[in-house]
Amino acid sequence: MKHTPGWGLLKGLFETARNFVGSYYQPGRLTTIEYPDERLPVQENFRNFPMLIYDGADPERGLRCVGCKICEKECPPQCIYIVLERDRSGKVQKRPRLFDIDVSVCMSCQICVEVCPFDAIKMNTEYELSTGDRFGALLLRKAELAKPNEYYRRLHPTEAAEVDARLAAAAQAKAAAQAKEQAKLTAKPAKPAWSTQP
Amino acid sequence: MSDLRPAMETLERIRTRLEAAVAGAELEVVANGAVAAQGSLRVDAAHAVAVARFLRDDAQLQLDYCSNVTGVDWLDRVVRTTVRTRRVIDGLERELEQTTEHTVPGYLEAVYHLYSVALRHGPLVLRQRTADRADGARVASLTPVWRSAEFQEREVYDLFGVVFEGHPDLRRILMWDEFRDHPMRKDYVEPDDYEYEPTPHDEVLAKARRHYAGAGGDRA
Amino acid sequence: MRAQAGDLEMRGAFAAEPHGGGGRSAGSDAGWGAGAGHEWVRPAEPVGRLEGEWLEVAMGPHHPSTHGVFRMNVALEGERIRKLKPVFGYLHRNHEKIAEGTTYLGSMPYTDRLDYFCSLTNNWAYALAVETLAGLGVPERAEYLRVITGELTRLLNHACLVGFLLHDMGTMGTPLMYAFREREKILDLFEALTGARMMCNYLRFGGCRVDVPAGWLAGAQRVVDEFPRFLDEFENLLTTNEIVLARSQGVGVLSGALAVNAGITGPMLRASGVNYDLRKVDRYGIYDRFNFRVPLGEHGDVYDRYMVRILEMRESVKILAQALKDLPPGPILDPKSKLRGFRPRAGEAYGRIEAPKGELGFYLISDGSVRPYRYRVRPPSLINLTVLEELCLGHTVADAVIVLGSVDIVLGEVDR
Amino acid sequence: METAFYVLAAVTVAGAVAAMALPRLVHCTLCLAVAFVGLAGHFLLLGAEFVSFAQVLVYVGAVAILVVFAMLLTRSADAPPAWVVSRPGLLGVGVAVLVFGCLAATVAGSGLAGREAPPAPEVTVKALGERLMAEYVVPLEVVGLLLTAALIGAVILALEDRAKGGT
Amino acid sequence: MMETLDQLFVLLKRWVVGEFPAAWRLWLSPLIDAGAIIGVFAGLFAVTTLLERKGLGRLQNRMGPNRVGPFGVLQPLADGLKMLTKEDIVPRAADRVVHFLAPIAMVTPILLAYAVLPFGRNLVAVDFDAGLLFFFAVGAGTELAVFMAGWSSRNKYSLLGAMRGIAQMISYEVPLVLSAVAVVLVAGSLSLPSIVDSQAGYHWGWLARWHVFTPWGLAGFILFLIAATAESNRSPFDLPEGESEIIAGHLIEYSGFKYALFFLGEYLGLFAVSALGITLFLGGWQAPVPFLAWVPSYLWFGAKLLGCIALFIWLRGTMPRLRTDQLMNFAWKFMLPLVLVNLVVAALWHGTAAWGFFGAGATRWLLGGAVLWLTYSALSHALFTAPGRGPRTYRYAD
Repeated sequence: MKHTPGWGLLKGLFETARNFVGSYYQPGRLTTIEYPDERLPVQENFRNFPMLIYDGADPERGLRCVGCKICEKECPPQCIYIVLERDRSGKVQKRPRLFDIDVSVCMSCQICVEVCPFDAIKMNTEYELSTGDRFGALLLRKAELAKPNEYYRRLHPTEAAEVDARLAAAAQAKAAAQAKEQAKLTAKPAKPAWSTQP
Repeated sequence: MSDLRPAMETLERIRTRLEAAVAGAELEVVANGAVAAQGSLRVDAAHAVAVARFLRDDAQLQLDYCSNVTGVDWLDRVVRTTVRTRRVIDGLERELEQTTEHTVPGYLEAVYHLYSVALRHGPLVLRQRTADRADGARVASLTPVWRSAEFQEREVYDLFGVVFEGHPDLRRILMWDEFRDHPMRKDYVEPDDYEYEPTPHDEVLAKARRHYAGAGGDRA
Repeated sequence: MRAQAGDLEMRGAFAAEPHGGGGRSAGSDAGWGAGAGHEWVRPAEPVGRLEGEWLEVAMGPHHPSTHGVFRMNVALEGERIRKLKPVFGYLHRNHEKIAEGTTYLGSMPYTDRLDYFCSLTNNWAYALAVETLAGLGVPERAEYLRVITGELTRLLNHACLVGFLLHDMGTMGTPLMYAFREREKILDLFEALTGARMMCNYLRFGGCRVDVPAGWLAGAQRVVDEFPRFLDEFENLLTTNEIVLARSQGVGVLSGALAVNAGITGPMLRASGVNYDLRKVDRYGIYDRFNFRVPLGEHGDVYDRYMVRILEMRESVKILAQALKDLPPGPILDPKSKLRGFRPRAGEAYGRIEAPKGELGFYLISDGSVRPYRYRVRPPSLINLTVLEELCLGHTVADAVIVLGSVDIVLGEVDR
Repeated sequence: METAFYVLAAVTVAGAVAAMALPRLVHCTLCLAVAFVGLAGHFLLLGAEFVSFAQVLVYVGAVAILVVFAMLLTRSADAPPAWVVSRPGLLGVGVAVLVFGCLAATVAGSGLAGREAPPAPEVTVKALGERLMAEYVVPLEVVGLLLTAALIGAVILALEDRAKGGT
Repeated sequence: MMETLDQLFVLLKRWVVGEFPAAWRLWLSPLIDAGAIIGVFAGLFAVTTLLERKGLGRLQNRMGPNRVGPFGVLQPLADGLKMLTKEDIVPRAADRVVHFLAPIAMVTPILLAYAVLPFGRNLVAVDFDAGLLFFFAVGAGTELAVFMAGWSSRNKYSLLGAMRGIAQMISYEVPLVLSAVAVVLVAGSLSLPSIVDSQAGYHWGWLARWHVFTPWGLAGFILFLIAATAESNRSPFDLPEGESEIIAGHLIEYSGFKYALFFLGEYLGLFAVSALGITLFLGGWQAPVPFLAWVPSYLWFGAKLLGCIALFIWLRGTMPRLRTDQLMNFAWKFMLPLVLVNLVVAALWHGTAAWGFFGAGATRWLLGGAVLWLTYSALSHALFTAPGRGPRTYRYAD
């Protein structure tokens, strides 16, 4: 292969010139966007930090979380902290009193979502969380973590539809079982406090 | 998967040939309980270099490539053996359970994964065991045979405290030179002297409080 | 310099080989077999020089071209390097110890952070090791997804590495920006599939975490189709550029024999003319189904390492095209696998794959509990640095920078 | 013009004195360069443009740089020696004073001071070039040859040194 | 009218100076010149930093700065403010005096060099008879500045940078001067305005008589450009800075205003050598085609200067950096012989100027071009080709 010295440099110059000109009319070349003015659409699968899902209107009562602490145990960087609710007699309720996630520690791995048997914890896509208060504002409390199911449906429509269907099926099965039970015993069943029926 | 690869000799055969080739080498085939069931060959430190050289230069093996070198820490184990004996006590035959405890002393291991680039087979897992976990934690360095072991043996030395005799440059590699302990040992205790990143509800926070209370001032 | 004299002698075996003769069988390709009995020694400490006549410079840990917090202690005579000692550990976080304290699954997101350019291949290597340990199978569709994401990872790693290498040569970041432009497209794909751009955490033992979303395959196809155009641009810009040729040819020559002995893997090994690609050797996953070739260098210098990566990207594009075409429907997770309470039988296993940087291996010992008793990463970045001193001795500071660049390290993996 | 002369003279002399007096070699070299520039200014004042620019080009651009480069290569610029008053140094001062006295006495006694300065001839670069290339071409070539020989000699010496001490 | 516009600045200055008493005029005239030069070129420096960042951005498929002001035009202002408000750090071990003087020693000679450059018709501060020599003489001062900066910082990298810088500047001064000598030989003058005058007029009424349109001029211009790039430490010859190797070299310990001065000096140097190249080879302030001769001369000069700057930016965005030994080899083994041959070709061209037969111009062109091309290919073949060098083919294994 005959190689004329200097030709390679000229080829390189031509290539950069083509990129220079191309950057003005070929939109595929400029990958950057002007961030605060324009934003990329958030991908449906995108995950950032976890959130807690509640059904209905009341974030306190509708919370799906039953405080089983599986996520706390499975969380690789140990950023979840749960304290269960106790009633007046000191009996442990199936509801978290404290549910904190330290997002300065969280590594967005989604393992808590995967291990949760109640579909109570899901991934949020909110990414503009920068703050000056490193220790306080990055510790998300239950109130900040709780998001309505509608919000979840908006963020991850496909996944949410699946979850809703699954929950509905489970609820139906449960209702059927309850009806059977009721028919059998005719006693008034106590409705569990953490019931997630909408 | 493995059937496509040219097969290597069995460990037993290799052991037989090695015993013939390297006089006096103590070799043992260590079984592996996992599904992979890939056994390994344990060699004593005194003959390790000779064995390694044979493995590398033997025409049928040509294990010219040492992929992975690592250490494993086995703590002292208490082994309980329960012996049931029938003995006649007071005229009655009774079943007695006698539990004896004895401690299997812990040791450190250096594990080498060998492959052949030339013949495209492998791996052969080679192990060396130290006498104990303290002063006797010495094995032979195989860096003269495979250069690739150089940094990895240093790492094992650094993190496990295994001294590789014959290594040309045995220094700490990941930890700093002044560091005292060997952090990958199973009985390693974290020093209480670094800057904590206090996170609420964390044992780290409690630790940080304790540390800085001791140091005279609560930073968290 | 003594080791290098040995190199020359061994190179004879390689020089005798016909070049451009296409593939050769594995057995006959072993030119380094002639090196049996040869002892590779580290370069001796130079003697016979007055103390203080050399300028001792610590390049790093905050040097712009050490690709992170890596340090080379060099002794210079003028600008010639007479001594070079790498210093590691600035990014050490004892990944292995962390992994021994968490569940098998809990380590998966940590593997993302080893070589943070190639989280998907890291996942793959770890998943492969656990699957070997526990005897899990992988459904066909998951295997294909692994190949697709793995090869995309290879594309983005090689593109960026070549960009970084040329940035080290002083191109003001132009090739790097072109590489980042392409990388951005691939990262968009990763984000759409796995939810994160770099810390993908996508594979699970016995499969993958989620199936591809609608329209993803078409997007991937588009990226794969457009990628060769980028490679052409890149080659126009640099492959015949006289300055690149002058800077990279004959610099940092590594002989095949030394490369094998020093455990060099990946494109760096193949640039030295050794045909050893785990995708061909181990045929892990379903790599035996794809038609691709392994490019081999013959000089083992920086230019060969650059070109081998460029050519490998072209081969990866081929693999991707085939995989995207053949992707079968089906489940993506082995039904035997479970997220919680995963307890493999006691024993040990070693799994390795051809990561973009070289052979990435995971060595696991299980004691039957939920946590691995021993968890070891074989980091290609670290082991490929074994010969750094040999490659740099006698060259200048400027060469050391590009030699390091051509080794392709990520400090997250070197220091772990 | 008078003022300019005095300023330049002060700079030149100060530079020269500092070049001798300062303890650090690097400072001396830099002051020497200042003295050279001052001299060039004098030439310029006298209307000798070409000589002035050549002075800067050769002495600042080449000689001073050469010294500096030598210092960089040998790294003798570090570690300033302590201020020493040695016997040879005192002797040197004595000799310098003596020489200056002789010269001053000669100049003062020559009656040069009283003479009217002749009008400076208009020297253009063209005229200079023609002189050099026509009238003085042989001396010029000889000087060129001499310098080339010196250069080659220096290279050979340096090469020998490297062959002896190099690895 | 156009004449007035062309001479606008000359007339303006004459008028301003005329307003003052005669005793002041001698001092006022150079002061105005100096003020104008500093003002205009400092402004151009600001514009160039923006152009460079925008241009490099586009070359690299980025946007470039676009946040400060519309399209980022106020970016230089922001940069300047940032530079001025930064802390001035002097290393403890540094030689404080020399460290302080180095940036001044960098900028002053370069500003002096502008005194002899003709920016337009009659638009030159001082018309020295040996103007070209003056330009190169003051240029020598910058080498000392690089040394001062590198040595006084007491940093190993800066020392390496100073060594590289001095070696490179000395080496490339030779081809730079020699390529200019070819022009001097043909023009018969060292005065820059008269060199511009020697390129006045048009062949056949449309092709400007610029030196760049002769074989020796074209080669000389390219060689001059290469040497000028090296002299001004621009990529691909930015070894003294060598950001990826020795981390900005001699500038490593400078911050704030001092760093800004170095930056300014570097760019002013770039403009100065570009302006010299324009004066020597591109006809100075002359219009390229006769029908555009009505455009004011300084605008032509400015346009050519911007063109040169764009070329430098383009080169910077494309080229990797050479290595020290390659740089030296290139200067002494490649540039120097070529520049000497170019000198011979220029002499031949000058000697055959009297040829009057039909096609004499073409014959001279072909002859000169052939000599230069042959030298070029012979040199490059001897120097840059070796077994195993050059583009390669690769084998594959299945």
